[in-house]
Amino acid sequence: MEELTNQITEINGVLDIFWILVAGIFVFFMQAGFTLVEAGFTRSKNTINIVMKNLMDLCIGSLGFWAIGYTIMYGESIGKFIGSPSLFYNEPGDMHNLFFQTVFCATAATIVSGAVAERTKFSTYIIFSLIMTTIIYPISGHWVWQGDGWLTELGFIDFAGSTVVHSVGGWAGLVAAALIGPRIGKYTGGKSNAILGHNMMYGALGVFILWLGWFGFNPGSELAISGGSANNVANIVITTNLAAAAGAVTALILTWVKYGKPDLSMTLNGALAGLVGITAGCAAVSPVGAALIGAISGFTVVVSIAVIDKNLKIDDPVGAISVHGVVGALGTLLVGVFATDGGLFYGGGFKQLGVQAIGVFSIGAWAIVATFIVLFILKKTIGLRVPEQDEIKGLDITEHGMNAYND
Amino acid sequence: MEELTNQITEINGVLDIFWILVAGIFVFFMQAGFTLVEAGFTRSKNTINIVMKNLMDLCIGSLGFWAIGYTIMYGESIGKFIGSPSLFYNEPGDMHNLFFQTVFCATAATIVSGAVAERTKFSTYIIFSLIMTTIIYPISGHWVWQGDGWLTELGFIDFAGSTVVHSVGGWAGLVAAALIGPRIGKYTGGKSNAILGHNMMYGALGVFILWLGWFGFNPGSELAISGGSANNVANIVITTNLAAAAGAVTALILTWVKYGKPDLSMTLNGALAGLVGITAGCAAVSPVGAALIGAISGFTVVVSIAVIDKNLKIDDPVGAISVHGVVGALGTLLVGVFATDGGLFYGGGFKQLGVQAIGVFSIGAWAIVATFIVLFILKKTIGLRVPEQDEIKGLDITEHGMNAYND
Amino acid sequence: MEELTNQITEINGVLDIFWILVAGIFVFFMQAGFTLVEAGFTRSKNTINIVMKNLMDLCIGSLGFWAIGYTIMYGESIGKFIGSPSLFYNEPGDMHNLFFQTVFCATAATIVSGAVAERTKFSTYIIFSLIMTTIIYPISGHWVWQGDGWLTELGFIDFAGSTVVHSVGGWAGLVAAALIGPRIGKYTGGKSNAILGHNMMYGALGVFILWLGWFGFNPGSELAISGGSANNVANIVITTNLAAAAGAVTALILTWVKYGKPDLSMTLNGALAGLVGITAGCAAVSPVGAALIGAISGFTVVVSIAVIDKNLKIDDPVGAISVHGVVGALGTLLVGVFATDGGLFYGGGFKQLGVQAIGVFSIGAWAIVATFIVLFILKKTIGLRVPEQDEIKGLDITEHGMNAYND
Amino acid sequence: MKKIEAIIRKSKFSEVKEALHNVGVVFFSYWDVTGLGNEKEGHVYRSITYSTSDIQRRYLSIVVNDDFEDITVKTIIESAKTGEVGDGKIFVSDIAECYRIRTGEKGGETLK
Amino acid sequence: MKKIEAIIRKSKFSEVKEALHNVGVVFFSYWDVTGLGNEKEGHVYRSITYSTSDIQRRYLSIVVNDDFEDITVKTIIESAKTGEVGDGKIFVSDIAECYRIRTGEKGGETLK
Amino acid sequence: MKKIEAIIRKSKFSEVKEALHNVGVVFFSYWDVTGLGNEKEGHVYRSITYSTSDIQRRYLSIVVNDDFEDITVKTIIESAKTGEVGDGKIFVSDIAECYRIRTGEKGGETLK
Ligand SMILES: Nc1ncnc2c1ncn2[C@@H]1O[C@H](COP(=O)(O)OP(=O)(O)O)[C@@H](O)[C@H]1O
Ligand SMILES: Nc1ncnc2c1ncn2[C@@H]1O[C@H](COP(=O)(O)OP(=O)(O)O)[C@@H](O)[C@H]1O
Ligand SMILES: Nc1ncnc2c1ncn2[C@@H]1O[C@H](COP(=O)(O)OP(=O)(O)O)[C@@H](O)[C@H]1O
Repeated sequence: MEELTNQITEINGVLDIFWILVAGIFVFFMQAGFTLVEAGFTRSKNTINIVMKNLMDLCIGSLGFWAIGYTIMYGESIGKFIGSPSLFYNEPGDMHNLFFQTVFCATAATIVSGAVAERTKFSTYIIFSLIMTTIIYPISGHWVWQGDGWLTELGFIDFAGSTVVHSVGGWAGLVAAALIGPRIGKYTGGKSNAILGHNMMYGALGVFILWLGWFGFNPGSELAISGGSANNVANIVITTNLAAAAGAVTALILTWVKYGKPDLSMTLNGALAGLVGITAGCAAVSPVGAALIGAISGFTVVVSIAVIDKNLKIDDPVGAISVHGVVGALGTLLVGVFATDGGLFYGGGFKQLGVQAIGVFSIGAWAIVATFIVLFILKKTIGLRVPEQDEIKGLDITEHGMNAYND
Repeated sequence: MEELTNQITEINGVLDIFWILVAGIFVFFMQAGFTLVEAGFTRSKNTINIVMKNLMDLCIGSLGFWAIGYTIMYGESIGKFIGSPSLFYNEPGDMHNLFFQTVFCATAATIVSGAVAERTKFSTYIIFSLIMTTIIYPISGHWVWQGDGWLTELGFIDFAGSTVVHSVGGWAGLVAAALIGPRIGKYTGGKSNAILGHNMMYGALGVFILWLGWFGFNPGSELAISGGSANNVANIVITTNLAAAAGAVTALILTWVKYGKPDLSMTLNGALAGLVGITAGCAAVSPVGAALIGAISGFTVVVSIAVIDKNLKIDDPVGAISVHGVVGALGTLLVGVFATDGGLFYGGGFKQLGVQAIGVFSIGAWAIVATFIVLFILKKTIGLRVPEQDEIKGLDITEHGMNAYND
Repeated sequence: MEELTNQITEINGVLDIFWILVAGIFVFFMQAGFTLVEAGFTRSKNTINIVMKNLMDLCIGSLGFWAIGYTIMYGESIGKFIGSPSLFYNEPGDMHNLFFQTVFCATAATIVSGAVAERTKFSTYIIFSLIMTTIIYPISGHWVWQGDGWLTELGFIDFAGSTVVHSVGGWAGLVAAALIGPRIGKYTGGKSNAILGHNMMYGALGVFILWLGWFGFNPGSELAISGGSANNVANIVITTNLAAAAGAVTALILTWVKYGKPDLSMTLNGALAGLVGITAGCAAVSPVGAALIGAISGFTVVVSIAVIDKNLKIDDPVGAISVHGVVGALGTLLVGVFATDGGLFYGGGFKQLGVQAIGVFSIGAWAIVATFIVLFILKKTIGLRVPEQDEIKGLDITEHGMNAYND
Repeated sequence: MKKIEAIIRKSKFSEVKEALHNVGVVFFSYWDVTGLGNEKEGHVYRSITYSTSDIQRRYLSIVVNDDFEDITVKTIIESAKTGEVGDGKIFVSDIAECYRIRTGEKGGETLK
Repeated sequence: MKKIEAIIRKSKFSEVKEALHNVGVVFFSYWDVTGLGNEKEGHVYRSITYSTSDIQRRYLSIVVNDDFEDITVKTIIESAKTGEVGDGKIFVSDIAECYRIRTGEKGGETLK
Repeated sequence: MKKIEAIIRKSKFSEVKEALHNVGVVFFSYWDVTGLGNEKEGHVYRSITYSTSDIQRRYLSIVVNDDFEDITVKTIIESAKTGEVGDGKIFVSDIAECYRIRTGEKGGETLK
């Protein structure tokens, strides 16, 4: 009898590991999605450079997060702020978690590459990427997801990482894009110029792949599928899908009304915004709530991209700051509004919303300050930007000695 | 003891949900496959438009099917013909089914976009897509898959939707392509002209992705994996794979013999035809039967594309009518021939074949009539086609204000 | 009670089948990855031909391996050297294995297409592919994986096929590339000329897809996930990922140091080398061991590509011989060094290493001799190469009557 | 012999080609260029409204014998015209000599 | 009327375009070509070190009235120059006649 | 100075390039064009048999001093010829002036 109970417990454990691995594999594939979106939304002369950055932050993240980052994030808590680091993690019964967290970490890192595309020195990016995946991301991640972190204790809800992953990446991107400065020709005579992406099909394929990956990202963050979790996972799949759809439709309508034509690149950003926006609350809101969060996210991203580009004059070629930073923060706040248990619209008052705001703010501050310090030092030492002539010629030929497209 | 039995039952439930979700995720990815195939098989000046249509029918389908379509399809049957509609479906223990059915619905919708590519008004397509996913598809789906539908009762077999999904999409595409008319320059002086697809690599990648997605589509339609279903699922994976392979090889040989050179675009269509053809009978036939169905489908699709294009003079840029409509119907009929239980070749006589014919015919009629009415109204109101000059310039620049490819 | 025990046994069986199918689906997708890498690394005028070859070896492999290859590999052993063949395999409880092994077989076949790209006759390739998937691969596979093969009995370890799959493909590619000879213009005046790949984005996307597929390839080769296997699978996911990352980083650094610029195409090969290198030992080594194997593989592939190209003057457009043949063999040997149980570095002495060497050598010899015989006969009959003028014009237009890219 | 270079709207190409064909001008070469001229196109990309005069055009290069000059020019003007700004230009210049590679022969005969 | 053909570095194009604009030369056509000249670029691809003189260039074709010839040439030389080998060439030739398709009018007026 | 424009088969390009190199013509520009001529290619696409005379060609533009005209033309004819219909054409015209951007110098010297 006990034997049987043990076996059943073991089966449930197997199911959870199985699901976490499959979900992690889908999340892994998001790297291809990011690469395609970023390459598609930028000029062909910088394609190899973008691929290289995305590939390298995955590789460096995989190695660095395993080597030290994972324990900084999930090691025994030191004062609720940081985990006890240890080297080269190797805990036989926990490797599925290491994998799942690794691909999340790589996601946070790769977001930055979009915001700084087409002008950043490759070596500088590599160094930043290493610090991002081993220090910046793990520390704030610890606050929320380790279990003993100070934000967990406050009751902060960020189920799958609208803030922990996306807005950390987004804010780091904001600081980086601002410090590095706009691409040559982006702003002339106080006017923002359009620099067209070179392949919209890549952008679209990338978004399809990201959307697919998000079915690992959000539902996988249940970190289980046995027992009652199965239905939770299914719920999350639905909220995720509805938010993405609503985000895309909203962005489509908004650009159609505002600019006269339905704009593909904004609609794609709208879908991504819906996905980022629902990430925090995917397990806490109803399908209707999810659709609304998606719609709000889609609306916000269109406005935010315009404001950051034209008013703040920060050059973010792919909209990473808006999609991941702004909408990531917004989505986290909206949990306080739409959570069926404790949300403002469900009679929960402002309490949860307040906690959400604290989390969004403190993690944002951390990401901004940490990134600023790192990049400031890099700026004073090896520099952030490629030489002007290299930028004009394109980073592919100058940094990597080859064009992406040939006969 | 009972406790243990309950736990085991729960585990089996978890397994089924888990599998349905994973399968659904693979089916979701088919959207990317359709987009790539359609874009690759058409001209570069219409790429953004094609992406937009595919993206939007997914989004609209996701929202519309959840909002009302799912209950029209699966709600309590009203006279065996339609489900009782209710709004914004939210049944905590059933969300995995909603997801799986949503991605099927999106598939049916997206098939149409291929048949009408390169000339259809975007707004018209959007409206049609909404009606397709909330009314046309759910109603005929109800007849077969709800359990109480009139075709179910007759004994009609369409395991994964050769007819319910594919041929509905294909027939809708037929009516739409006929009503909208051929692309400018397609037929001159009574002759059919070749209009080359702009990127065969997209076409091929799309087919690989679709093939992948079909491993969710067919085996997932078992709607379970626990107990004996596991072996059924594995069987279906094999029948699906063999039919695709046989379809591609047959199309290759046929074009090689008939036109002197092995034609990639037809071979790709052959693989898809094999997949569509086996969809109805994937669980009912043997591996040998599957390979034969695949071969027949591959053969048929090559002939059908030629006849529709050159004899009927209906302009279907990607072959959607033949692949999904004709072969979908054929595959459904072939169940009556190759089903190891009840098929003509297995001593079952003509009974099953007759039932299959009734199903194929009635659902085809429904799809054709319903599509005709909707498009006829749209034709008289907002119109179906873009202006001639816009079509010549390309829909990307005229409908969406941008080219897909830039420097 | 017994009933319950049976049910639990059944559930474990379901879990294993489920996992094998999902893993197999991921492996299937590697075909798309290979196609993209090969097409991206070669010239645009041969794209259709490359797609066709990859598609066809999948199709022919699927049909041929089912028709006879599977039983040659896994049928009852005849003298430890070959399985008892039987036609059209159809064992209801074993179809998941047939599927998993089919996609492995297709992988071995498809490797060759890269090495012989841009000059080989399509019909010749098709015939070779059929022999490869029905005879060459199954026979050596039998030695290692059937359970009674002579190499199994020796204690040879090749968990997921560094040698059984990859180096068989690689050595076949070596013989084929050498027999067919270099592309026109590759070697002039004793100098090796660069022939640039036409689309690095395809190459990168292909590598991401292959990496994804490897999460089915290696962990799936556990052939179970129930019970203790779950943790094994998770371990393998980690070793696989770390080796890939280390391979890419090492290749990046090496090309950066050696040639002055970080070269994308070599870095991509480095990631693949890491994956191939870890394939044999993924279940036998620690994470640190995996990272080291990956690094050694990444280093080796860069050197090997240079040597094969410039010293041996064998023209391998995509580096398939080095990635799959050389690194496949190396990775298999390294199991004897890094296996935590019995490896040289873990106090196990040279015994395992010796056994590994026997396996690597004997399988390599088989692949080389068998391929040589087949190609020699084909050379004397229908010929191996396309006519010179066809090669210059490009195989797409001459062999398939169409260009891959149009307006 | 004259070389007639015409820069036309891409969307007018098939009409021009057919018209030229009808008057017996069936030998020429063409490629795509970007043209700057009077025409401006307004676009929006990611919320930025911009107007560009860098517009895709098709460039036709036709070498004809002198007696074909007028009909060629006339035909292009008629078939490429929409009346809107941006219809393009035609430039005529002299060709000193002309060879057919296949035969090595030279002179106006090679243009027939 | 003169046709001024300039083959310049792609990376200098926006400067040249702006400079021409400033002197009132706003009508022209351009496309990308590969140029062989004195300049060589060294590359490495998959361990093979090679040097190529097949370098991507931009080709500008500008038809102007005779009085614009000098200023156009001068402007291009100034704005396209880096002083390194590979800056490119300018070729000037005669145009016999010139038409505006939109109106059918001909002569130097059409270039304004 | 002469401008020699040659429209050749793409598949003959490397031979032509090498042949020109051997006679000392190492400066030129080239790009891909579509040519309409006597040659027709038959194809099948998705069951439709069609024949097209829109064939991809390579366009070479070579400016040389007058004394190089003959050898350049001769070399191209020899190296680009297959004897089949579709080998292409060579057109020669006058260049009035010529500048090297890097130095600003003008005249035939810049072509050496
Ligand atoms: N002087 C010129 N030199 C070269 N190309 C020119 C010249 N003028 C016009 N073109 C080409 O003709 C195209 C159409 O010219 P545009 O001025 O826009 O229209 P229109 O001729 O109707 O006034 C331009 O985009 C450009 O490609
Ligand atoms: N005689 C020529 N005919 C046509 N194009 C030429 C000629 N000479 C140079 N070019 C073009 O100009 C480009 C630059 O010439 P190059 O000789 O490299 O530099 P520079 O003019 O500074 O010596 C070449 O790549 C080629 O495209
Ligand atoms: N009059 C012309 N003007 C411009 N290009 C031409 C002309 N005649 C031929 N060509 C170019 O030369 C190519 C080859 O010519 P074609 O008539 O097919 O062969 P051939 O010269 O051997 O008779 C054509 O495709 C076209 O690009």
